[in-house]
Amino acid sequence: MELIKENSLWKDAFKRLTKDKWALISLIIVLAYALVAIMAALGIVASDWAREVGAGNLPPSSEHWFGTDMFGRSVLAKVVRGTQIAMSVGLAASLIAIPIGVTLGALAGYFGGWVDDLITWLYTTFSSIPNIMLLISITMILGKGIFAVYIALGLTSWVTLCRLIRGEVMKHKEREYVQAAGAIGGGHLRKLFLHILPNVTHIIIINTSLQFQFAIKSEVILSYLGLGVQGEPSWGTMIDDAKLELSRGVWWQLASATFAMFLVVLAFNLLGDALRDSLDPKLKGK
Amino acid sequence: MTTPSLLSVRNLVVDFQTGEGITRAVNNVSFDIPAGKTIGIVGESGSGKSVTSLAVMGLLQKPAAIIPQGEILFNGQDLLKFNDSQMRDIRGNQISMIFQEPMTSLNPVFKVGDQIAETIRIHRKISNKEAWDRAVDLMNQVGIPNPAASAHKYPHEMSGGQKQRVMIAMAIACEPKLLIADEPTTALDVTIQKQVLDLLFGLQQKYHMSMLFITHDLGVIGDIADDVVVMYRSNVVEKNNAKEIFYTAKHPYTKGLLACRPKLGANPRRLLTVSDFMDEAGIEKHVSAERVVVFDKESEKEKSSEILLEVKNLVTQFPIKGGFFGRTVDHFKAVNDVSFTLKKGKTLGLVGESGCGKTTLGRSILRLVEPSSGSIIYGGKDITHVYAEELRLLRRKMQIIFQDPYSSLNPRMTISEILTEPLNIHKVGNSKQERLDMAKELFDKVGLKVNQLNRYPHEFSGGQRQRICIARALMLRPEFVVCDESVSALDVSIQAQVLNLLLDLQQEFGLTYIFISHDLSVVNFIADEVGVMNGGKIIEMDKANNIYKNPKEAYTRALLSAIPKGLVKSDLSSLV
Amino acid sequence: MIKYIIRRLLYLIPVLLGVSFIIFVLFNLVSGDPTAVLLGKNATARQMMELREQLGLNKPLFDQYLDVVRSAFTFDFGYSWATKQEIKQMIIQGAYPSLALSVPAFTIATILSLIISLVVAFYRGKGIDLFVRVTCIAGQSISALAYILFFQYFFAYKLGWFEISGFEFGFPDFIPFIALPAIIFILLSIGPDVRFFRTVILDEIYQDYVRTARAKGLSEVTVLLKHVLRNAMIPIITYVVIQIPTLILGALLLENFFSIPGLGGITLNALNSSDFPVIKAMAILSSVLYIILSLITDVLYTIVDPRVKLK
Amino acid sequence: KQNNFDEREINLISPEKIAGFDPINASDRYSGNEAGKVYEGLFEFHPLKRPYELMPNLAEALPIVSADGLTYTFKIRKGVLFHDSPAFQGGLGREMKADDVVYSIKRLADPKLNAKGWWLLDDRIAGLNEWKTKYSSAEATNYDEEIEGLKKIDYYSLQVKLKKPYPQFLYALAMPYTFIVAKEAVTHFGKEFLNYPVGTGPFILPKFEQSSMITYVRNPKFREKLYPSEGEEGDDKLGLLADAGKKIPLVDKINVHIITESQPKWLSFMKAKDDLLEVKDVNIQQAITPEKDLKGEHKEKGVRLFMNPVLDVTYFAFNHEEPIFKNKKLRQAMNLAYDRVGYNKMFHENTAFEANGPTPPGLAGQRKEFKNPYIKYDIELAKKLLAEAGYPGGKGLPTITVQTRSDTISRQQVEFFEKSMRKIGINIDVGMNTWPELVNKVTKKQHQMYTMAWGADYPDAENFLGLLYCPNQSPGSNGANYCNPEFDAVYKVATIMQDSPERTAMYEKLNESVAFDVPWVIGFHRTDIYLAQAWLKNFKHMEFNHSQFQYLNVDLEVKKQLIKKF
Ligand SMILES: Nc1ncnc2c1ncn2[C@@H]1O[C@H](COP(=O)(O)OP(=O)(O)OP(=O)(O)O)[C@@H](O)[C@H]1O
Ligand SMILES: Nc1ncnc2c1ncn2[C@@H]1O[C@H](COP(=O)(O)OP(=O)(O)OP(=O)(O)O)[C@@H](O)[C@H]1O
Ligand SMILES: [Mg+2]
Ligand SMILES: [Mg+2]
Repeated sequence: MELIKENSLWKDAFKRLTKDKWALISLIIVLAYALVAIMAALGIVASDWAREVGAGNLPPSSEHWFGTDMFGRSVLAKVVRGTQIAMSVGLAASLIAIPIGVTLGALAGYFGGWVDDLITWLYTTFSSIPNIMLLISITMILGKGIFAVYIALGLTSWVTLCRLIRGEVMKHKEREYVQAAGAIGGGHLRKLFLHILPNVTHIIIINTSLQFQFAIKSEVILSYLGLGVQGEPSWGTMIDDAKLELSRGVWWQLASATFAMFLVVLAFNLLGDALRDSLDPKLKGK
Repeated sequence: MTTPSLLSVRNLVVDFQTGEGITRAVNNVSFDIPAGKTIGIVGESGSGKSVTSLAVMGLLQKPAAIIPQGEILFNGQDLLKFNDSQMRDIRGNQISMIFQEPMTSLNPVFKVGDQIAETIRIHRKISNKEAWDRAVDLMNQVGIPNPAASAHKYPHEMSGGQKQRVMIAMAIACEPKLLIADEPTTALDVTIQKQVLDLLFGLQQKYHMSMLFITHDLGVIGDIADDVVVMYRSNVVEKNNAKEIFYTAKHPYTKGLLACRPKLGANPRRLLTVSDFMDEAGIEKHVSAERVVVFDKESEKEKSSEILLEVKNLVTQFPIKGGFFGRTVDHFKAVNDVSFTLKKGKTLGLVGESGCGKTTLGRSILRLVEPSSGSIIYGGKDITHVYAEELRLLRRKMQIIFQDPYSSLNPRMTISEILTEPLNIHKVGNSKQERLDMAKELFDKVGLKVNQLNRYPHEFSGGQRQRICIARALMLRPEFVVCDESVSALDVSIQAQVLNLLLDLQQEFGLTYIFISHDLSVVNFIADEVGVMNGGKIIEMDKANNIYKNPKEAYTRALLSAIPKGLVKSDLSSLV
Repeated sequence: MIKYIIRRLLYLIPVLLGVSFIIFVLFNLVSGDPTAVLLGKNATARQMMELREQLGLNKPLFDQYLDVVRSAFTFDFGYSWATKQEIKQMIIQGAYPSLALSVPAFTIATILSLIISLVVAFYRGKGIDLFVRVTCIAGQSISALAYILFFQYFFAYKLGWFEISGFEFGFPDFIPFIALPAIIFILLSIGPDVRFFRTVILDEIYQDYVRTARAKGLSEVTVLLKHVLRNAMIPIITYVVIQIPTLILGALLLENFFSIPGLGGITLNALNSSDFPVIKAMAILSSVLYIILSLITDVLYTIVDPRVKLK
Repeated sequence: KQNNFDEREINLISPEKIAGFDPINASDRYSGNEAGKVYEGLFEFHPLKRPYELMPNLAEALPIVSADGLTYTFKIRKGVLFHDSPAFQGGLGREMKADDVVYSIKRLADPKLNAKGWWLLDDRIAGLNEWKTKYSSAEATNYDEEIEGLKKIDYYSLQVKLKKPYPQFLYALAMPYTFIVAKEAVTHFGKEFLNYPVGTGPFILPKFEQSSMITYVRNPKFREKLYPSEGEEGDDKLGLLADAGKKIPLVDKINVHIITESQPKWLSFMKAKDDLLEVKDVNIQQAITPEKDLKGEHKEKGVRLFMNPVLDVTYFAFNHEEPIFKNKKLRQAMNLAYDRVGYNKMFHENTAFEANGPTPPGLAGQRKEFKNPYIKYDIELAKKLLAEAGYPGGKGLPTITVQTRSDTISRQQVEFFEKSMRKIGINIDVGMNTWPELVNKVTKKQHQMYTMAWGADYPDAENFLGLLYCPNQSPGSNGANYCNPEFDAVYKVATIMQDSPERTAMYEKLNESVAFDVPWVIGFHRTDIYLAQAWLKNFKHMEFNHSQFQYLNVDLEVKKQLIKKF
């Protein structure tokens, strides 16, 4: 008998992922952003974003690639710094929304009955209140700042995921492979978490990729409403500044922030799709 | 053949562009279909039957499918050279097709009447009204009860058999010259199978259509085909007149196909399989006479008397929801007052048409569905009400092999994960490696290659998947196994292998089976006792042979008569 | 069916209770004392106290909550604290411009996206497919602000094709005012829409029944438009209808920049002057709308998909 | 929609949404402006004369004031009619009488209404507070009950008794809060009154609706009121006296566009959709050159520039209840480190004036020659003082959070402040707040510092010095919670004195004393910048401009000419 190497869904999901060039590029982009974010957080890069590097509102040039803002700060530095905010907002929001959404959705879908009723009620209630209202009020309550933004976005965006997961779990729990798991003596937890959940990961993945862009974009709106991040340059505030700058022909803040956003959103989209496909063994090799 | 041929396929080759590279699905296939005649294509799953037919229809998935060579002449014109619009005039008009999967091949959101009428409207200049009437008329012809009303139904409101009839009506709507039927009956159970076959045959006569009939079951073809084309591993291995083939099959694979279908008359110890006639490479083997000796089960199996399982007045019902707040208003008795006893080491067969409660009964016994009343005594112990922990221990002794091998395997788990899971749950074996080894051993025993262990379910053929399910069921070394339609979904050739496997395992581990199937001949082959189920009740129960020789219930007789005979004259000895 | 609808409408009760609770907690308990804002820059301590009394902010919390619940079920929202206007009137007056903008924009956006995604589905796997996806995402990631500032400057001011800002009541009159914001609205929503519709449609395209349709001799276009689309409708409907309540709040940025006196502005003002009654009204209104719409969705299901039965 | 030349209409902009037309709640300048088109008060400020001069409007003349300065006797102008309205019998507006004045003032005190303007008369008129408290718990307020401090003598005259001298009283009667309303209208329209303004004013608004435009038409029954024939010298050169002696109003129609965002405001003025534009922060750069001259491209369209100092002051208030800010040297250091020049350049295009004290120039109580020693930009001295304060290089000083509003400009302004402070080692956090939050933080004293701009309610230094008067501390207008006994003592006396050199001297003393005690990081007195189209006539900058619009005129000929250029 020849020896066979271990492998698991995620292992060869990754193997397959690396075969798809678009996915790979996206992955690299996302990782790059993450890296930048981390370095910014650790103060390795752009720690001196607040320093004046030249006169105010200088257009892009050889020494200031992205130009400077009204205070003569390097827009490049601000974009980099903003990356940290954007990524952390996306991450935190997802880290809050996904556990809540998945667990509640899974429980509701799997157990049905009053559990389902309760959870359905919960998310109906939540989703029936206008998102923007929740966002604003929560940020108001928690006081301004990045942390409030995390919570607000997290708490407002678990709903969609919850609904989706619930539906999928309902479908899957009827499948024979789940009953088979029961037949060999598997308990509820095993059925739910080892059997059903792996079969709905793709939804979580896609949702996360949307989650990220939703978070990043909401940060912009919140900044417009003055509820955004403070004392730190964020893409949101940079775009918000444009409101006053564009009329003076100062376009580079807007442009750079927008481009930074576009790139990462695009990467997340493509990566999300690719990851979903690679997580589906059926599409192996396709 | 003297009659000018309507369709003639000349050295057709079809390749598929896949991630692993190019795979050849059809290799150099040629055959002719004379006007008004029926050609049957037989061959195991994956041999290229559907692809061939799709090629004729010009429905192959572009760009995945490539046709490097060959021509398909229809009335002398090469269809492969036709452009899209030309092809559209042919499709559904001159040539039409009935697909393998009646369940999914109809559009769920349109009335069946409309779906039939649509075909007509595409090709005939007639008003919607006329088209509709024609559709109703067609539904009448294919024998759908009260067509005028049924035409307004949606697919999900019809039974499998009726759906298939709608597909047929759709196919013959424009009185095509050629009708392609791709395994029109595999998905149906015997009784319906029979009706559909008769219907197709009748229609073919009536409209003087030529027909290309695809199946993996020679027995089915015997009744209707004029000529038979046998495909094996994407090649045509044998062509012959239908009568001839049954007497003078030349190619070992064909012989295998003929031999491996269990016959009601005979009770071989094991079934012959294709592999008995040829080895992997396809080289013919000589069949040892010992293998085909007919024997009598009674004398063969040692009389065991110890009762393993006793079921008393078992009732399992499903709530019917309704009322204002979706309360349960009534109950549907899927299993209705069933009682029987089963001796250790024996096999109880359960037959009955779809929906009669076989599966539910099987699952109730294992407490996968909670029985509503009655009692289940296993090994002298009443297990009707034992609780979770105890139940989990019971699972080690009682196992089930599910009806659908595919959907009962988690698509996102590798086979090794699937096989070792039971061991993990019950803490059998102390190391990962040890468990893996146990898995390998059994995997090997069910005749699969160990190096496939970390593939995913979809990467196996139907037969292989079924073996995997069996292996999983046996991982915990159970003493009692419920086999729910374990072979209905398989080709006859593979069916035979699986049946043999089950028998061998029973010999080796002294297993006790409940074997569920709607195919009497299969049950008759494997079971010692047979219970005939109808509407949740066991209406007749007796020794297998008795049931077959003198059935008491009319329903049982109906079941029996439905079994396709092939050419029953042919008997095995003629093969050796 | 009727039973079902009634049952679903009864479902409003628990939801409204929940909503009024959340709203109450968020705005009454946690956000501070409104009186200072309401009384302006020269407010005296005594007056603030009296006002608090008048607004019933000294009542026990539970009673205050009950008031919220009461107005949630009676739909009697009373008068705004900040503008002293009758809230019913404010909403009626605000709804008109908001809807005048969002309804046409939303409809066009949806239809347009549907067409685009059908085209994309038709050329699936080809270059144009990827191109459309990328452009969609590009469109998505450009901030609404950018669109507004640029479009207003360029199309309204420089080219003078549209009104710069403002609104006029009455049908044909408001068109020049809402045209530009509507276009921006459409640009903003096409991105996500197409992305979603495309996936849904592609999911259907590989089904068996599609092959059957082709086997009848139908053209690819008919197959897409008739067979595929109809089946893809369910998820699409859900996706579309669920968005509608957000329309009521109006496109906040758009309304602000184009001086459209809609509900978005009203809500924002309310939030900016802790005008609790108005916030409450808006929240309750949109949640009622939400429930009713999801009910409509379910009913629509039964129309597009005969398999769905409402019990 | 095309400009029309047959109608004499002018188009104005209101940068804020208008809530309603009840004068007693017309607290902010913009609702005041709207109310001022339909309603009138007993007095108004002369549209041309500067410094601001009160002139009788609905009052026939200035009142007779008793020697003790407590009793005022007013004569009411005869023949003033309310607008026609269904509220009156026959729908015809009746004559305005003394009762209406009494009623309108009482409304301000009505406990049921909780008027925003109440502070103006709080504890001023004899018996009014008592009346207020008496009915605060009662079912309905009884207006018929006589108040000794507020008596009608006959139809056309009334008498007001004050509790204590209130020199600003006449200003109060020129403010929108005290505009005259008709009892019938109030009772007839009830809660909807604020949407059916029935005044005596030059323009009519039949019904007010939340919309993006408010349209007023001239009041055909408006009394014989003439355009003033003298003003500040130079006014005639500016053509401001061209219409002297003509009957006002001079236009048939006023459209007020409500536009809140700066870009559309600017664009629609530049497209000649509007005749007058108040130029704010961003647009300043687009309007004027660094030399504070109107940009060429506007000049050639005939646009005119108006730049006038405003009676206001901006400041970063310390919360004096915070221990660290008890440290005077720290306060001084922060003042010195604040780069006012840079700030002025960046946010005001150098149009603002560094404030020497709370009181803006142009008001009695502000000596031109006085220079505040702490408003110069002197990093070195600042560092020195900071060290003396006990925080060398900012060491040991906690990060200070400055609360501000959450709009972009406010954010940037505090960012700038932050930058200045960092230069001497002081760390600043920007705290952004929606308006309610900011107000709450201030009134609840939950702040270390906050930014504010105070605009005059009336042209009197008292209105500014009050910002530092201890009894006014939060929730009052003294959000800095600054308490200084000597200051308070002087203030108390000065504010009840009639205008006089003595009082002026005291105001000056107050204004300058705080310069050394630095209760704030003081900012600027800003400049109002207006752009007016060539065809808009008679516009002269005016601080309290709610009554100004009736004097405006439009020259359609010029408009026809120039409109092509847009
Ligand atoms: N779209 C496809 N892409 C790649 N390979 C394919 C595709 N369709 C069919 N094949 C391959 O072509 C071969 C023949 O398939 P086909 O469907 O004709 O088998 P079949 O004879 O119809 O089997 P069955 O009896 O199960 O229908 C199989 O090996 C299958 O894997
Ligand atoms: N979970 C369920 N809820 C409600 N009804 C059910 C459920 N499962 C099965 N039934 C009904 O019980 C009856 C028996 O079902 P069962 O699956 O046992 O039939 P079967 O004999 O196995 O048919 P087949 O041969 O098609 O497998 C059917 O009418 C089915 O509709
Ligand atoms: Mg096939
Ligand atoms: Mg079954």
